[in-house]
Amino acid sequence: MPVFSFNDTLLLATVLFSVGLAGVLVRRNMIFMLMSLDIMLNAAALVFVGAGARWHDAAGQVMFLLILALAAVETAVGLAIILCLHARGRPTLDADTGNLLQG
Amino acid sequence: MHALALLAASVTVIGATMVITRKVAVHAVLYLVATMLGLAALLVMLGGSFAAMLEIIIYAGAIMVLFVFVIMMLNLGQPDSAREKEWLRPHVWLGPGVLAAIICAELLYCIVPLSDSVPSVVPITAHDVGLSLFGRYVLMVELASFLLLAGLVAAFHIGRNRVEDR
Amino acid sequence: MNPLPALVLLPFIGGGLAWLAERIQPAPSSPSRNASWWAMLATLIVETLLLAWITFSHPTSHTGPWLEHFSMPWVPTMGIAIRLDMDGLSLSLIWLSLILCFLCACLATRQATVKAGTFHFLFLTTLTGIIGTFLATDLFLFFFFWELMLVPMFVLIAVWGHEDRQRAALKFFMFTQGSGLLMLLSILGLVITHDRETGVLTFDYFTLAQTHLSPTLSMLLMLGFFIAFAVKLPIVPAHVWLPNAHTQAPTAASVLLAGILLKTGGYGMIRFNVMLFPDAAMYFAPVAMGLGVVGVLYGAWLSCAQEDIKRLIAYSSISHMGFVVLGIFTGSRMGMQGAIIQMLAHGLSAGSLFLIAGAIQDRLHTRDMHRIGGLWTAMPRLSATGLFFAVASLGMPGLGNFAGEFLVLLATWQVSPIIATVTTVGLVLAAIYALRMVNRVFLAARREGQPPLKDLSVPQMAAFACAMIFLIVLGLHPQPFMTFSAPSPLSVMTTNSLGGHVP
Amino acid sequence: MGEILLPLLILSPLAASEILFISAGRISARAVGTVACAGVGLSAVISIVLSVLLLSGPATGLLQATLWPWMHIAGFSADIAFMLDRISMVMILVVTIVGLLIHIYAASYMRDDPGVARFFGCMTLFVASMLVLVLASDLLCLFIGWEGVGLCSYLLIGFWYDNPVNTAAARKAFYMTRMGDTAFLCGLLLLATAVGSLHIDTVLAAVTNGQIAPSALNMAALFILIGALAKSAQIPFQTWLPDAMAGPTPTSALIHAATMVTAGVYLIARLHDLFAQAAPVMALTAVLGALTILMGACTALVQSDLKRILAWSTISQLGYMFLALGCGVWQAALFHLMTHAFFKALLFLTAGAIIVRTHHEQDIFRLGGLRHTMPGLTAAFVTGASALAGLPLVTAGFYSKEMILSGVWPAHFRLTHELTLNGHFLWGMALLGAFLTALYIFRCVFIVFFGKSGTTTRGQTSRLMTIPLGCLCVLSLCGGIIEMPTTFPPLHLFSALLDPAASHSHADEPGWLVLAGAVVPLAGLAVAWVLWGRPSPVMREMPGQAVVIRFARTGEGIDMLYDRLFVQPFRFLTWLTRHDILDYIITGTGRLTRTASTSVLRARTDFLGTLTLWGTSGIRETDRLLGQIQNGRVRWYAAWIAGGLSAGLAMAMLS
Repeated sequence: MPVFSFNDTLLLATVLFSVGLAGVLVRRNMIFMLMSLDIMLNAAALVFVGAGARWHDAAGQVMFLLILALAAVETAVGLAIILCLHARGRPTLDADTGNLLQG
Repeated sequence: MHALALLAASVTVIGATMVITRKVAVHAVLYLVATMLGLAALLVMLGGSFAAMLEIIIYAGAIMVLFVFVIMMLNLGQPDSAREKEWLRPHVWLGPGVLAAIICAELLYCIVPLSDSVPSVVPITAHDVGLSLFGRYVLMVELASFLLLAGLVAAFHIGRNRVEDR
Repeated sequence: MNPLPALVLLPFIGGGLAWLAERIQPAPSSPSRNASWWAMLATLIVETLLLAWITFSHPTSHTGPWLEHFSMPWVPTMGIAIRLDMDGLSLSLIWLSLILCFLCACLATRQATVKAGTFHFLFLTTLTGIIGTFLATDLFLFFFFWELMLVPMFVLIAVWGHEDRQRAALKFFMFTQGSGLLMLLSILGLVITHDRETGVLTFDYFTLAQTHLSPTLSMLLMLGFFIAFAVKLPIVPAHVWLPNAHTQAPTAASVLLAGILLKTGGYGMIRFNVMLFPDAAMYFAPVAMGLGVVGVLYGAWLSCAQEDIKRLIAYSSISHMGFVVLGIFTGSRMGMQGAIIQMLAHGLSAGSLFLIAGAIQDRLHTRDMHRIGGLWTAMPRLSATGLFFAVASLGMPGLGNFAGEFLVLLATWQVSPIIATVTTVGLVLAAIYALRMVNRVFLAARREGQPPLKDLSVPQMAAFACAMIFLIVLGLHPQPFMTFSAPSPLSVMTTNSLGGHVP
Repeated sequence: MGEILLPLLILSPLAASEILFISAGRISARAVGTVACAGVGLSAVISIVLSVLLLSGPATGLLQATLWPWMHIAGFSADIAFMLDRISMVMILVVTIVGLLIHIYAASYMRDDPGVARFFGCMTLFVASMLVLVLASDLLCLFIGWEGVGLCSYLLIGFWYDNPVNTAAARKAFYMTRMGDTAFLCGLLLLATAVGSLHIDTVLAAVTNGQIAPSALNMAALFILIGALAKSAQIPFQTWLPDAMAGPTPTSALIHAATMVTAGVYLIARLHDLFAQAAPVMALTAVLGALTILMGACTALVQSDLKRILAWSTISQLGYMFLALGCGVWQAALFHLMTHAFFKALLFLTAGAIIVRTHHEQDIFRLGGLRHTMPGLTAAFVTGASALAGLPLVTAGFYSKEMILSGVWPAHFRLTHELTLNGHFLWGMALLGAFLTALYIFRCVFIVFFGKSGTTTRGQTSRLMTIPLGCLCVLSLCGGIIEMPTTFPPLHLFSALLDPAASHSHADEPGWLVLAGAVVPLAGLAVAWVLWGRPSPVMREMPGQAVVIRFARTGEGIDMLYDRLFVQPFRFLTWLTRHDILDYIITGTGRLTRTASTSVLRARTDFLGTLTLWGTSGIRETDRLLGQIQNGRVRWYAAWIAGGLSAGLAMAMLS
């Protein structure tokens, strides 16, 4: 019996994904949103590696690698935006104030 | 399911929930690092040792450190955590919580029929990953490099504006 | 060089010359030295010589089915060829057109002083269209000339007409054009059925005549043709455009319209209705004869109460054309020949009446019979000619109209005596409107305050005289015309088309 | 020989008329007169030569001349062909000789009229078409003459076209005769379809050998009878002749007395074989003839216009001829036709002379006592009147009327199996007619010539006018002796002349018939003398008060009846429909569709207006709602994305 079956991986990834989602929806502070976003990304990465293991294909890990790159870039840009907002006199980092694109 | 696997899984899940519930940003970041380490352990168990190592080095090492730097730069003090408390009223959790629960239930409902008898997990070594990385997915690597370059430029550009305004 | 295409194209080229002549020598001092008029006259003379050569190069005694033939591929892929065939019927109708054109040239076109060049050009283009219609035996070419005939006439009426010309010209154009399209549908229907049946895509009249059509389809196609010709040869419900077009058209145009354009309808009915769909035509005959009788009576009835001379003559020509329809659809050769004689005679008499009405209008600037009053004392020659042609139009035996009408009545009597007796009532009405006009315009007390009037000059009188002689000869000695202008039976045509044609 | 003379006979008046028409304005009145008289004179000479030629030949001989084929098509053939036999010989003699005399008379009568060339052109054309009518051996060719004569009568009646009354009378004459002609044409059509050709002898041969069905025969005879009745102004069509007096007097003399009106009689006489087979039509002819005699005589009795009296008397004399034709004695009809032509032409010409000399006064009551100023004319008029009345032994009228009366007596008709019409009844009516004729003509004589003198007269009748009158007097006096009634010395030249084959079987006829025929005119003369002739006449003044007389004067009101019954409604209806109804309908529909389309357009726009109103408000509403969703908060967007994800998964789960 393998150590950690594919079924469990999926189960864990779903839980992680929902937790990350909840975090994004609840928290109004941008930093916390970014962190929750990273959790969701990791959940997805987990599934990829699980699938790669399940079907003996290196592609899973290749995809994991790309998700890493993506996460890195996303965090970098996100933080840059946060810093810029903070500098512009938005101390509260409230996601709801930035609503100039209102329809 | 092996005890070690259970342990790692539980560490990951508890870490994740703590991240989204903490009021102080630094605590949240540290919990996030813990979840990632748990995750790395899980990856090793899944046979993706190369992936685990990457997770630890890049994700936990580099990205989380970036987070810490930024949080320190923002100098979030007491009033921020008080505000966070005010924002996290219990009723706030209700809407997104329900939505997340629904999605989790639906996903679970969909996933159960998918997984079937699991053959033995043969670990996929870095050698295989390297071959496929630069075999079939050589183009993806190039694209990834473009992505990184774009991100670099964007970050630099946003950062630079801050100086002029002074 | 085969004379037929020359016959068709000559008027067109002549028209161009006339137009050029007008350009070169614009405002002539007096109409007689009008260069474009001389150009037109020259074209007409050359055309007549050509026609005479064709007529006398074939001994008229034998009624050879097809005197002349000319065929040149035009759109080979569609099977459209410029096929021109001349038989007795088309030859006699072309002679009629030329005689009327000469009459017009001598008597009517002199007054068209403004832009005379274009006037003559349009006049001769209409003539081309007419001659083309009489000769074309390729259905596409026939439709082409059918429409070609229409446009210059529309312009003639619209530009040189009288007070309400735009509306009349438009009405004329709409009626004839609309019905022409129906004919186009029938032509295409015929061609397609033929193509589907024999695999040969051709518009040639002779081969198309052999397609085996189901009765309903042949009736439908025949109706398409019939409606187009019914509008042109005004049959009562579709005659509405004629009186307006005539009253507003300039003299030359209305002579052309009454003299020849109505005959193209009759010619088409003989050639493309009765001979192309013989069984459908016979099946449709009672309805057509009914329409004919209605036309005779309705036209005569209305012309009894008209105050405008041209409108009166227009309605009378509707009545005469009713006889033509009657004759064509009796089915017997006698009826057909009666219809042809009637067409020739009506062309001459109605054309001349219109010329006289035009002459009166040029002198008195009115067409209203009340304001004209008696002209005999002032213009005895004009009035005498008018009297002669009015008497001819009421069907005086010994003149052309009576010969045609008698044959038509005889043929109708053999079909059904009741229709014939009802039609003779039309003769009485004809007498009423003709003499009413004579006693209102010619033989009446001279109206005081009438300007001094100039009577017809000798050359004009000569022109009218030869028209009179033609009518008398047609009335007293129609035999040569009858044998000569019998439409060639279809069966004979097809043998010819297969075995190569008489050179 | 006949081949050339026959066409020449017709050609000479035709040529004369062409010359006159062409040289209308240029030659003098005298030259016009001479050309016309020359033309007709030449034809008179030719006709005499031809008659001599014909009489010298075999009894049933005839001269044929086929000029050219007119119409030869399958099933019908007609050609311009002329023939001269004994019947047409009589007719051409009458036409040409009487015509010549009238032309000579007219040469001086019309000399000072501006349109004299047109007048003589029409007159010579008339003579030519009459000759065509008489000589035609093909019924279609006869029809040419028939209509030609109608046209010339129209032109001549409406000669003085300045007065609209004349032209109206001319048109009326032409319309009435034209109706008869169309009926005649229908008869021709029927015969042509039945027989295939209209040659008179082929038609008669077909009739005798029974090729035509009896019903068709009766119908054809009826059509031809209607044509003849219209042309000869008999009962149903008589109203046009009195109005035709509007034309110049020579016209009335030639056309409305001698030749045209007798064309119908000639036609029926020519086709007597056909009519013999159609018994009902013969009976109809006889009855109509008799009725016309009486009606004409009564109306003439009360007329006050000299020429109208003569017109009505012509109608009644024609009634005699039709009566004779109806009873089958067509020879008597032709004989009466000839004598009637002579004395009626004489009466008309003298009346013309009188009118000219009395400043165009035509009312007999104003004319009185002319015997002193115009003895010659009085003598001529009296001879004419006595010939018309048929005074015994002396005048030609007596012999011809006697022949008719003796012919009518034995006739009897089997109309239906039990109703037979006996000749005696018709004979009685004819006798009464003779009495009335004598009465009205001598009334006219006594009022005009005897009694106190009325108007002043001027001038002297020129010699050119008196010569024709003299000849006509001679002819009307001794024209009749060539045919004696039976009881007199058996001298039957005329009937022998016509068709020697017909044997006369009048032997059983009672002797007193001829006596009655002689006594009746004398009685009429006596009554007329009593009423109007005596110095203190009984009815000298205008007897017009009585309603009956006024009613009778207008020709039994038939003219008014026709006018109100046919002419007024016709004129009103044509006026009503002068604008083409169909034109209105079609252009109307055009206008209708235009208005309909505009109204539909307007309706549509209104409808659309309300529609858009709702639409816009609805849209604005939804727009506002949607606007709220896009409140710019990122988290709300994320929430919506999650909502969408959950909905998608739900779908996946359920399906």
